[in-house]
Amino acid sequence: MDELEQFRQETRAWLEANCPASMRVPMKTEDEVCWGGRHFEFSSDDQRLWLQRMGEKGWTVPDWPVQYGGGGLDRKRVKILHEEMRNLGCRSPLSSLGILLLAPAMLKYASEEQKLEHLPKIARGEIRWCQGYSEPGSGSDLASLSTSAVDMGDHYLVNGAKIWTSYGDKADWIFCLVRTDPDAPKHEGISFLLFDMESEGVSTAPIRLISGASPFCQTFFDNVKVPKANLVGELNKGWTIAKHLLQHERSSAASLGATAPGSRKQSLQEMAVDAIGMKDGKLDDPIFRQKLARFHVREQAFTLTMQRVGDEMKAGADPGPASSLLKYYGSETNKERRELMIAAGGLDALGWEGEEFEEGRLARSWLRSKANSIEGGTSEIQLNIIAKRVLGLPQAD
Amino acid sequence: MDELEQFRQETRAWLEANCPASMRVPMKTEDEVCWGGRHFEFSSDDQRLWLQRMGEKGWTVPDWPVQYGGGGLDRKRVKILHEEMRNLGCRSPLSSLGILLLAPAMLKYASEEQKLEHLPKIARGEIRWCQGYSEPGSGSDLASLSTSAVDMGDHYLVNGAKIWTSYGDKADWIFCLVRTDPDAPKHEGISFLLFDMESEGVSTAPIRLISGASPFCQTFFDNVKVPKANLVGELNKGWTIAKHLLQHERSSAASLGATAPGSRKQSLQEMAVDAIGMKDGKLDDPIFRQKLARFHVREQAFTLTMQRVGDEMKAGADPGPASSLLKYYGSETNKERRELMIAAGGLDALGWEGEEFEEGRLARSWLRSKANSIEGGTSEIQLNIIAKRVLGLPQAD
Amino acid sequence: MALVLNEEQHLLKSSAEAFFRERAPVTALRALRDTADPTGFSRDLWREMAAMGWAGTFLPEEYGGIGCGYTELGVVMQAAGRTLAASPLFATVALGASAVLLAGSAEQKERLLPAVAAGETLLTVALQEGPHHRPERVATSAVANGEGYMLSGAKTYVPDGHVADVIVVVARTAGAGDEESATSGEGAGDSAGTAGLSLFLVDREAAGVMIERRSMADSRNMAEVRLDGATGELLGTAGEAWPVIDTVIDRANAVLAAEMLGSAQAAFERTMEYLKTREQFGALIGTFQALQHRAAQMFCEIELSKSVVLKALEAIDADAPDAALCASLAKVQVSDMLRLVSDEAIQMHGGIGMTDEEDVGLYLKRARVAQQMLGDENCHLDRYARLRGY
Amino acid sequence: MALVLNEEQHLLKSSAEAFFRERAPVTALRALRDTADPTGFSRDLWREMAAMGWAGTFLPEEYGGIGCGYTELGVVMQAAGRTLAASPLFATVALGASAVLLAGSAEQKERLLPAVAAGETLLTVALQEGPHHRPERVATSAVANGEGYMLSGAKTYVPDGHVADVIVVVARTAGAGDEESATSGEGAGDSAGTAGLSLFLVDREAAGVMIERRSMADSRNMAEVRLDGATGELLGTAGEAWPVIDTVIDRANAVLAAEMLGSAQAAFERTMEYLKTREQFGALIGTFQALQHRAAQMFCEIELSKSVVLKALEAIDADAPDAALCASLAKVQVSDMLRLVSDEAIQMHGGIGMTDEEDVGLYLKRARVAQQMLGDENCHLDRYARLRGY
Repeated sequence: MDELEQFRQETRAWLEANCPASMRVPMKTEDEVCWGGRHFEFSSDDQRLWLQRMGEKGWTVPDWPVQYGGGGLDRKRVKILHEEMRNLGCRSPLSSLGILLLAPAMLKYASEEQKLEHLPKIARGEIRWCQGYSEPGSGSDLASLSTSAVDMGDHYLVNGAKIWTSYGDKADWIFCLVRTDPDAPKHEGISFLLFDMESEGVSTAPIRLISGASPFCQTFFDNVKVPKANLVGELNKGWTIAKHLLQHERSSAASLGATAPGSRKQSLQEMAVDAIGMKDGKLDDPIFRQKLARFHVREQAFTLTMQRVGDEMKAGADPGPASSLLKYYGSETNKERRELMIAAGGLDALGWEGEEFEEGRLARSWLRSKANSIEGGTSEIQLNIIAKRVLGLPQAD
Repeated sequence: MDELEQFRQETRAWLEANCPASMRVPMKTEDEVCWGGRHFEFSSDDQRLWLQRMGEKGWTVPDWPVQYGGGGLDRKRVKILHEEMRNLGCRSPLSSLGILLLAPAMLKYASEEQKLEHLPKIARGEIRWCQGYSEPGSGSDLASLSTSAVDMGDHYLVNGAKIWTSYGDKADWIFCLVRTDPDAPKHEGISFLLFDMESEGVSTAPIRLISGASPFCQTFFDNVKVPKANLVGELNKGWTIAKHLLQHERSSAASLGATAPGSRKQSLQEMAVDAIGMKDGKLDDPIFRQKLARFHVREQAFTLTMQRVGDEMKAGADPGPASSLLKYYGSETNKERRELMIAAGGLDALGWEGEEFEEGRLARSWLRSKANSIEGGTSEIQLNIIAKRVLGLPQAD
Repeated sequence: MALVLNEEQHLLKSSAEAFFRERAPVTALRALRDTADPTGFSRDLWREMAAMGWAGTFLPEEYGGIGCGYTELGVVMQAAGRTLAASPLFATVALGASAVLLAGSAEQKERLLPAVAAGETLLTVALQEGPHHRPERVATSAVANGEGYMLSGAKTYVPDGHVADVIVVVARTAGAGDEESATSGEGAGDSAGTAGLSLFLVDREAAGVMIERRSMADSRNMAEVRLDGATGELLGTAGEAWPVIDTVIDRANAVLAAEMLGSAQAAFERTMEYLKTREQFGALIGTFQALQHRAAQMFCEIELSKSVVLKALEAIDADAPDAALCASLAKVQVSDMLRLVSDEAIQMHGGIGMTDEEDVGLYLKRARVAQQMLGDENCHLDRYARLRGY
Repeated sequence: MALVLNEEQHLLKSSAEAFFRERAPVTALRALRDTADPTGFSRDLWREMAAMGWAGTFLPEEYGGIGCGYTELGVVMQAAGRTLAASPLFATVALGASAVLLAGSAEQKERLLPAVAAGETLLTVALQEGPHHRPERVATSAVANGEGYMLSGAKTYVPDGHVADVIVVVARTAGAGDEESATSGEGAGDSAGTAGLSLFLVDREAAGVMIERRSMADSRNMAEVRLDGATGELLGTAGEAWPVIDTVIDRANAVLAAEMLGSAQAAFERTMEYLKTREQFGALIGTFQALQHRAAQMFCEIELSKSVVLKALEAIDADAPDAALCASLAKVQVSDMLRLVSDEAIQMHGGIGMTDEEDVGLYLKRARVAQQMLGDENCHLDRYARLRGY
C-alpha cells in the first residue's frame, strides 16, 4: 500500500472518529454556517467540537504551513482530505473571510511576526475578520478612498468610514485600506492596516438591502489608535496588496455562475419541471423550455471555461486576463439563473413572507443576485479591463 | 359638390386619361423605377410618356410652387391626388434624390435665381442629382471632410474625393460639401456647392457591395472648375444646410422599420407560413413563432411611434429629438426583419444565383439591410445624439 | 384617432402627477410596508381620489361616473405608477367595475357601480388558481342551488382580495377545468376549457368564504380566497362568461401597462439623475459612453411603450376590433421595457441601488410582480401570435 | 481529460494556421468565386493537405489514416475557418469518412477509406431534403432489387455534391417519411420517422443520378442530387441507420463548430485591428467605451466557444456518453457567438464593411450558411433540452 493510500485510510478513520454525526448532514439554513470568532454563538456543541478538533489538527486550512496553524499537507493529500470529507458528508468546519481573503495576502506580504500572530487564530476560528475597502462615494473607484491614517509617532490615528463591510458588526478584527499620504497620486498613498474592532472609536451600522437582509455594515472610525506594528507590507504600498486580494475575490465570485456540483438545493431544472409540468417528455411551455436550454448552454459553457482556464493555468498560463472574464460571466449567469427561477415560479416566486413562500426564499435570492454584477468589481469594470488589458484597445486621453 | 370633391373627380378623370395602362401595374423589379436625367434609358415609351405628362402638370411635385415646376396644390389636394393615384394603381412617375434631398434644402437656402434654374428641371426629371457628402476616411465624422474649393476669382477650383455617392455614375449634377476655409474650426469652413458631373476633372468608380450590387460610387475631383454662382447659401455656412438635409434623410431612413402599407412583396408572415407550415392554427415551430411575434410587437410599436410623433408634430411639438430615435429603431427593426426572413427560409434564403433562388433576392436584401444602421448616421451616432441632446447626459471633456 | 392626449387629458395628467407626488410619494408605500398596514393603502386617499372622479373615469354618468374612458384611467394609473402608489384603482376599477359594467344586469350595476364611483365599495376579480396566469384553467365549481349558486374552490393572487367588499369570482358551471384540459400546454384563452365559465358576485362576509392575505415582494396587496360552499350571485349569463373575462383582462392589462410605464419613467428619470451627479474616476458616470448608449436604448424602449399604451387605451375606448391585439401588444412591449429599465436602474446605481434605502429596488420588485399579473410577456406573445393568425 | 491541447496538437495548430495563411488565404476563396471555379476548391491544395495526413486524422492506420482523432480534425478545421478556406475536409472527411467508418463493412472501409486518406476519393453525405435541417424527414426511397437497391428521390444542399465521387445517401427502406410524420413539428431526431432509414453508397456516375450545383451566398459548395432509380449499395444494416446518422451529424457538427470558431476569431481580430487604427472625431474609434464593452463581450463569447468546441471534440474522441449533448452544446454556443461577431464586425467597420473589397462581408455570409448547415441554434436547443430530459 502506498503512502497516499495509507494517508487516505488514516484520514477516513480519523474523520469517522472525530466528526460528530450532526456535522455529517447537509445544512438546512445559512444559520448553521460556522464563522468562529470571539463572540460567535455555536448553533450546537457538535459544531463547536468539530471546529475545535479540525482546528487542532490544522485541517481547517490543510495546505497552510504547520507553524501558522495549518495542516502542512501537500496538494495530493489536501485533495484526499477533501474527498474523504465529501464522502462522509462532513460539513466545512469553518467559513472565514480571514482564510478566504486576508490569509493569501498575509502569506505573501506580512512579516513573519505578523503571520505568527494572526494566522493561527484565523486557522482555529478564534478571530473573525472583516474587510475595510469600499467607502461611501468610492464605488468602483476604490483607490479614491479617503479614510486617513496619520502617523502619530508610536501609532496611527485612523479617521473615516467604510461601507460594505461584510458582517462588520460581528467581526473581531478588520483589514483595512487607509490613506497614509494624502499628497501622493491616488494609488501611491495607500497602506494596509490591521486593527481590532473593539478599539475605541470604532462603530458599525448595518445596511438593510433590498433582499431584506443586512449582511453588510457601514463602519466608522473616529480617532482610532492603531499600533504601528499593525502595518502590513511597506508604508504607502498598500495598493499592491489590495490588488492581489481583489483578484482572489474576483475568482471566487466567478464560481457563482458555474453549476454547483452536489448542491442540495432544488435545481432550476427540477423547479421548472415542478412548476410548469411535462408533456410528451418535454417541459409544457416551449418558450420557457428554450430559455432554460439556452441558459444551460451558457452555464455549461461557462463551467467548461472555468475548467479550461484551470487546466491552462496548470499548464503554466497566466490567469490574469481570465479572472475578469470569469467574474463578468459568472455574475451575469447567476443573475440569469435567478430570473429564470422567478419566471418559472410565477407569483409563487415573488412571495415575501409566510411559510407558503418559505419566507420569500426565491424572491430574496433573486434580489440578492442583482449585487453579483456590482460587488467585487462591477461588470462594467470587468469589461473595461478586458478591453484594455486583454484586447489592448487604446485608451482615451 | 364642394371644390375638393370636384378636384377629386377631375383628377381621377385626368389620371384615367393620361396614365398608360402599363404604368398602372406594380413594378416587378427595381429596374422599372424611373429616375430621369439626361442619359436615362426609359424602360418603355409608356414610362417616358407618364413622366412627361405628370411633369408638365407639375404633379411629380404637386406641393411645390408652380414657378419651380410644381403643381401648386395645397395639402388637402395633394392628399387627394395621392389617394386617386393609389386607387388607380398609378406608379410613381419619378424617383429622385433631387426631389427627396436637395429640393427641401434649396427651397430654404437657395437664391431665387438658383431655384428657378434648378428646381423645374428636377421636377420634370430632366436632371438627375447625386449627393457628395461622405469622403473616404470621414465616416460618421462628416464634418472632417477635406475636399477643397479654392476661390480663383471667378470660380472655385475643387479637388478631392467623395464616397458613397448614390448612382454617382448615372447622375448629371452633384450637390457637394466642400471645404472653403481650411483654417476655420471644422464645422465653420464648409460650403455647399452645385456642379455638373460632366465638368472636366470629374470621374467616378462604382463600389461593389457585399450584396453584389453597386449603387454607390467613389467620385474624384481633379481641378474641377465651378462657377461662383453655384454656391448655395453663404460661404462657409454650408454645414447648416448639410444638417437640415441630413435630418430629412434620417426621417426617410426611419420608415424602413415600419410596416410598409400595401407592399406587394410577400410579407415575412406569409413567408414564414410557407416555409415552416401551420399546425393546429399555429406556426409549426414554437420558437420561430415567438420570435416572429416579438418582431411584430416591435415593428408595430415602432409604427405606432412614427404615428404618435407625427401626431405630436401636428400638435406643435418639435420633431428634432425624435428623428434619432426613429432612425435608430427603424434601421435595427429592418435588419431584424431580414434576419428573420433568412431564419425562416433556411438555406433556400441563402442561395445566391440561379432562378431557383430568384437570383439571391432574399440573401441580397438581407446583406443590403446591414447598411441601414450605418448610412445616414450610424446607430452609434443616433445613440450619442439621444444621450446628449434628449437625455442631457454630460459629455466627457 | 390621433395618438396624442387631448387638452383635458393633459390637464388630468398634470393634476394626477401632482396628486401622487404630494399625497402618495414612495415614502407612503414604505410606510404601509414598514408598519405592516392591514389595509395596504390609505382609505382616506382613496376617498379623495373618488371625489375627483377617478374611481368612475369610464363609468357612465347614470352610475355616478364621469363618462370618460379607459384612456383617462390609464393616465391616472400612469401617474400612480410613478410613485408606486397603492390604491384600489386596479382591483376595484380596472378589474371589478369593468366586469360589472360588461356583464351586470341593470339592477346589479345600479347596486354596485355608484358605490364604486363614490369610493364606498371595493371590488376585485378572483381569476387565478395558480402562480401563472392561465385564465381558462378554472377548477372552482358553481352548483345551482335554488335561486343562487354554491361555489367551492380556491382562488389565488386576488388583488386587494383582503379588503374587497364584493369579489367577482370566475367559476365553472360546466365544462372541463380538470387535468385533461389544464395540461393542454396552451396559453391564455385557448378555447378548450373556456366554455362553461361563469361570473359570480360573492360577498366577503358570506359563509364559506375564507380570505387570507398574501405578502408579496412588492408590498402590494394580494390574497388567497377559498370558497367552501359559499353563496354566489350570477353576474351575466351562466356558462358564457368567457368573452367578458377575456375583455376584462384586456382592459385591466392596458391599465396595468400604463401603471408599469409610469413606474419605468420614474425609475429611468431617477437613474438619469444619478448618472448626472455620481462621480467615479474623476468624472461623472453619465459621461461614460457605454452607459450613455444603454441609457439611450432605454429611452427608445420607453418611447415605444408610450405609443403602445396609448394605442391600447384608445382602442378600448373606441371598442376597436383590434383592442385585444393592442392589449397584448402593450403588455409585451411594456414588460420587456420594464425588465430592462428596472435591471439597469439597479446596475447603474451600483451598490447604493442594492440598499433598501434607495427607491430603485422598490421599482424592481414592483416591476416583476406587475409583469406576472394577468400574464407575462411570453403568455401575451403567444396570444398576440394567435390573434394575428399564426 | 484536460481541456487543453497537448503538445502535438499545439504543433498541428501552428502548422495548420501557417498553411492556410500562406496557401489558402481569403484571396483564394475570392479567386474561386470570381472565376466561378467549377470545382470550388483547389485539388492541388487538397492533395497537399492529404499528404500531411489531414484527410485521415481520425482514420486508423490500417486505412491509411494517422490514427489521431476528431480533436485534430477540429484543430485543422479551425485553422481553415480563419481564412474561409474551401476544401473537402468537411464533406469528404467529417461527413463521408465518418459515415463509412461507423457503418461500413470491412470490405467497404478497405475500398474507400485509404483512397480518402490519400486525397484521391471525394465523399459526401446526402442528408437534407428541404431548406431546414430535419434529418428524420426523408422521402427518398430505396427498393431492394436483386443484390442492390434502387433509389429515388431528391436530396438538396449536399456539401461538395457536385464533385463527390461517392455519395452516401440517406434513404428510406421502410417507415413513414410522408406528410404524416413530417409535419410533427418536432426538431431533429424525433423518433417518429427515424425507423426504416438506411445508408447507401451511390456512385456519381451511376445511371439515374442527376447532380446540379447550387450557388450559395458564401461561395461554398452545395449541390442538388436527384435520384431516379439509381443503384445504391447498402452501407450498414437496412432500416437501422438512424444511430449512425445521428452520430455522423454530431461529429460533423463539432468539426463545423471548430471551423466557425476559427472564422469568428479571424473576423474578431480583424475588427479589433480596425478599432485600433480607424480615426473618427479626432480619436481612434477603439477608445469609445461603448465599442470597447461590445468588443469585450464578443471576447467572452469567443472564450466560451473555445471551451465547448474542445469539449465536443474530446467527447467524440473519448466516445463519451454525453458526446451528443456536447455536440449540440457546441453548435448552439458557437452559432450564437458567430451571429454576434459577424454582425458586429460589419457594424464596427461601418461603410467599408459593406464593400465587397473588405473581407468581413465574406465572414458574415459564411457565418449564416454554416449556422444553417446541420441545424441552427434553435434546432440544437431543442435537441439539447431533450437530451437533458426536459
